[in-house]
Amino acid sequence: MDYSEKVMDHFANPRNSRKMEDANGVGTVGNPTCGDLMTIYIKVEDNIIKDISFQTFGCGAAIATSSMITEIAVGKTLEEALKISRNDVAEELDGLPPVKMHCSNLAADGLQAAIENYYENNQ
Amino acid sequence: MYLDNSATTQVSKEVFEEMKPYFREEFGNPSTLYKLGRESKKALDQARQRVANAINAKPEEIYFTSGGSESDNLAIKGIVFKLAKKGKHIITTEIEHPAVKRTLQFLESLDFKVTYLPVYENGIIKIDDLKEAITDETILISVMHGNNELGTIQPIEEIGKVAREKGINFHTDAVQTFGKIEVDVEKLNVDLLALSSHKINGPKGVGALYIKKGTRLEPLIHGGGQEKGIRSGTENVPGIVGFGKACELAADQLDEHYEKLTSIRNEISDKILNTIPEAYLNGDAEKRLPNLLNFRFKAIEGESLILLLDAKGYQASTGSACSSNTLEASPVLTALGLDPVDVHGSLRISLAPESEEFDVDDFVNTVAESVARLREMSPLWNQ
Amino acid sequence: MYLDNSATTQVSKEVFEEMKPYFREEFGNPSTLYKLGRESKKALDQARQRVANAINAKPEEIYFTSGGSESDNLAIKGIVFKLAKKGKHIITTEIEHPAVKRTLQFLESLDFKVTYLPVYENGIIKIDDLKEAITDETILISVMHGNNELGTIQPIEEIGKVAREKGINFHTDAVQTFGKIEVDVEKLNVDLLALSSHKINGPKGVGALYIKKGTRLEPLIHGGGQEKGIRSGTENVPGIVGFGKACELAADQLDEHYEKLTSIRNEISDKILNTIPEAYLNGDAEKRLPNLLNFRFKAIEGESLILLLDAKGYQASTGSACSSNTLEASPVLTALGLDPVDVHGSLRISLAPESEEFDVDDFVNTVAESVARLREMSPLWNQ
Ligand SMILES: Cc1ncc(COP(=O)(O)O)c(C=O)c1O
Ligand SMILES: Cc1ncc(COP(=O)(O)O)c(C=O)c1O
Ligand code: FES
Ligand code: FES
Repeated sequence: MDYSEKVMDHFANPRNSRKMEDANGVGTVGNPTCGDLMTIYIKVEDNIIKDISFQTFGCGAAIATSSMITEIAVGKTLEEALKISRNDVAEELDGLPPVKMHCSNLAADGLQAAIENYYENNQ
Repeated sequence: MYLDNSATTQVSKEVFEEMKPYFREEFGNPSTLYKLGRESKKALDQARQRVANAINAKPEEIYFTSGGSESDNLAIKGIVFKLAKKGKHIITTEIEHPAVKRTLQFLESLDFKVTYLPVYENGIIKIDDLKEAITDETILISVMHGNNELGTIQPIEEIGKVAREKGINFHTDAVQTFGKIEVDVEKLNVDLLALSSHKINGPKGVGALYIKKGTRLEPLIHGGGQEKGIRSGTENVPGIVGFGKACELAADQLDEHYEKLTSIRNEISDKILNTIPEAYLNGDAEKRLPNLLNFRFKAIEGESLILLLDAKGYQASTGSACSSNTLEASPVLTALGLDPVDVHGSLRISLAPESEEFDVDDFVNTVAESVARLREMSPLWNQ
Repeated sequence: MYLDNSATTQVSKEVFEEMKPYFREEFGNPSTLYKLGRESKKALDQARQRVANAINAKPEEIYFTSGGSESDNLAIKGIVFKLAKKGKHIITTEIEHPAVKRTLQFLESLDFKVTYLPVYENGIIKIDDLKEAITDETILISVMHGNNELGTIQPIEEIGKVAREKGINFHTDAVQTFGKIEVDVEKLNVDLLALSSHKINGPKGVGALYIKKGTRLEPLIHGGGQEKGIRSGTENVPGIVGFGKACELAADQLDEHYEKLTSIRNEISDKILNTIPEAYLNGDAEKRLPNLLNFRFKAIEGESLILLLDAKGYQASTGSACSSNTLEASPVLTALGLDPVDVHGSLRISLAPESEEFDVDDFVNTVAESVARLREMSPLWNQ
């Protein structure tokens, strides 16, 4: 797999990889049967993502995209965060091999699921 | 440290030296009449003799091809196109290499019937299943000798006996076993046997098919009539010369290598299984190649493990879907009845005789650390 | 002096140097994930680009094979197994290389119908014959670009136009033309085009098939899915790298070599036809490769001529039956309508760009003397 240096950096030194005990939004996407499962934890204050972390079972691209999306999303409002697309994630990583594009989907979907979970918790 | 010798090997120095003159000096076409051509022809004959010696065959039973995949295709399609009128049933296993499996799937699309024998959790077929599967329509049995992912070894001798009794052609893919354990076509009772050069420190792009005298095949590549009409195309003389040399070396050193490899393999296996929690060996622990181990680690994904190991200087492989271009998990591991999640957490390491020099403890520690790191990140690891 | 470059060529120094690192240093399997494997993958990509450039194709239209014969077999069987339900008729010529001819004969045994277009005395087909041969059942036209025995060149562009109009797949075997004259897949209007490395100073055991985007084929070698599933088997990385380099060199030097070769060829041809009585050129004098000449000399037999020339240091070939393993006279020369006796008296010489340094007069004298000597012994020579 020809991963960019940035992908390899985020894979080898993942940012914000931990379980968050006091998250107020948690989203899990993927299917371990297919080799991927991703949980995104967010802590929202005043409509802003104050803290974000992930846990991922998956390939190098899945781990790198999880790590990257936490960097992109932190400090954003929920509205802004919902607009992060898979292409944004891939672009920030200087691209992904074509077969791995779906892994960046996973990250964007995971964040969305976490935000939806936050909305559900705080209706 | 290269630990992926089941994928391919380095050409050995002796092999490369032997090949060299055939690129620019002895470059003649073996089919030509003059001296330059006759020298190439002689080189082919010598290589053929060396391959034959290594598997206890006669030189006229060795047919050179472009590799293991072509040999498998030639064996299977060759028999089937010759015997289609006699019957349309073929028996194989659930864990064949794609060169066999996809060939049979193609034949299914032409209305052949294929029985896939189960391999159970140890990765080995049962002779009774084979006996039950045979019908009057069966024209071919194709069962691999050693599996490329698991390293497990099938009971080829016994299968061969059953095939002989019933008068059914029997092909085995010995690409992974050749050079690792004894491969003797007489003892194995086979009619066809596939070999590949680049798995035994020979060059890529060369292989051979053993065809027992009297077995008739339709060619896969028709043309100028080389290889007694069974495999046309100008012969890859330097490649064949290199393959011949690699066979000679492999045969000469077989016992010595077997001892060495088995002892390192066992050391690695014991240490990994003892050091790492929830680590398991895939495939039978005894009936296996001396150079191949396949582990599974709970709650982690193989591609990321491979990448971490590569960063530490260890090259290995995995059966995880995420590591393949098709994003399909290893059908071989799936055939063992493993939980799909576990299939993704597999690690295959395959040793070469040179591997003896490497530091087993450092390797085991690196695997242990890498597995631990990935488990920390994994939502599936709750310990 | 080696004058049999249509049979095979010497690997050039630059090509061999480029291949060397891929035997022992960069020996990775291109399908693997770690750096060693990715380097091999890159080398394949570069070679693919070079082959594509040389024939004005896109790199994704180049599929590597083990040689010209495999490429021809893949093209023909690939189309036919895919389209058998659409029709069962194929059109070709009387003078195809055995890699095409025997493949079609095999298909005839499976109930396909094949029309063999005549080539007349100049060795070239007529477009009107082609047009007449096409039926609603026609699924493939296979006409070689340059003939390996005669050197004659077929009107591929025009054939391609007819094929396009009728929506029929069109394959050409460009093994002999590539590197000698322009081979541009766009201009030639072809869907499939076969190449071989060892005819252009590349290594033996490598070739390629150009497959125009959108053309669908059944693989010939099924397996691990290499070459986008069209040609499985671990890639012959050093061979492919060498082939890529050879393509680059051939393309760069095409015009220069064309000039040189044509002028030596014409000199040899004029001198032989003027010096030796009852000597004739086989095949069209104009529409021919710059490096190939095929003569016939009344009342002598080719194998003996070849042996005499070899003793004087000139390696060449003949279409005489006595020189072939099957004792069958050249079907290509027979297709020209030659008297069978004349077919036995043929001499093919094929030049390489290096040939320029050789002494044409000495060669012509040697041929003249040898022919004279054999005629003295011949009961057929009454002059
Ligand atoms: C068991 C087995 N069969 C066949 C093959 C195919 O051989 P090759 O790569 O030479 O085509 C391989 C290796 O890829 C293999 O491991
Ligand atoms: C016109 C033609 N086609 C096909 C081939 C076969 O190529 P290869 O020898 O690479 O299989 C040859 C040469 O042998 C040839 O001259
Ligand atoms: S998680 Fe399977 S390909 Fe990325
Ligand atoms: S004369 Fe001897 S083989 Fe033809």
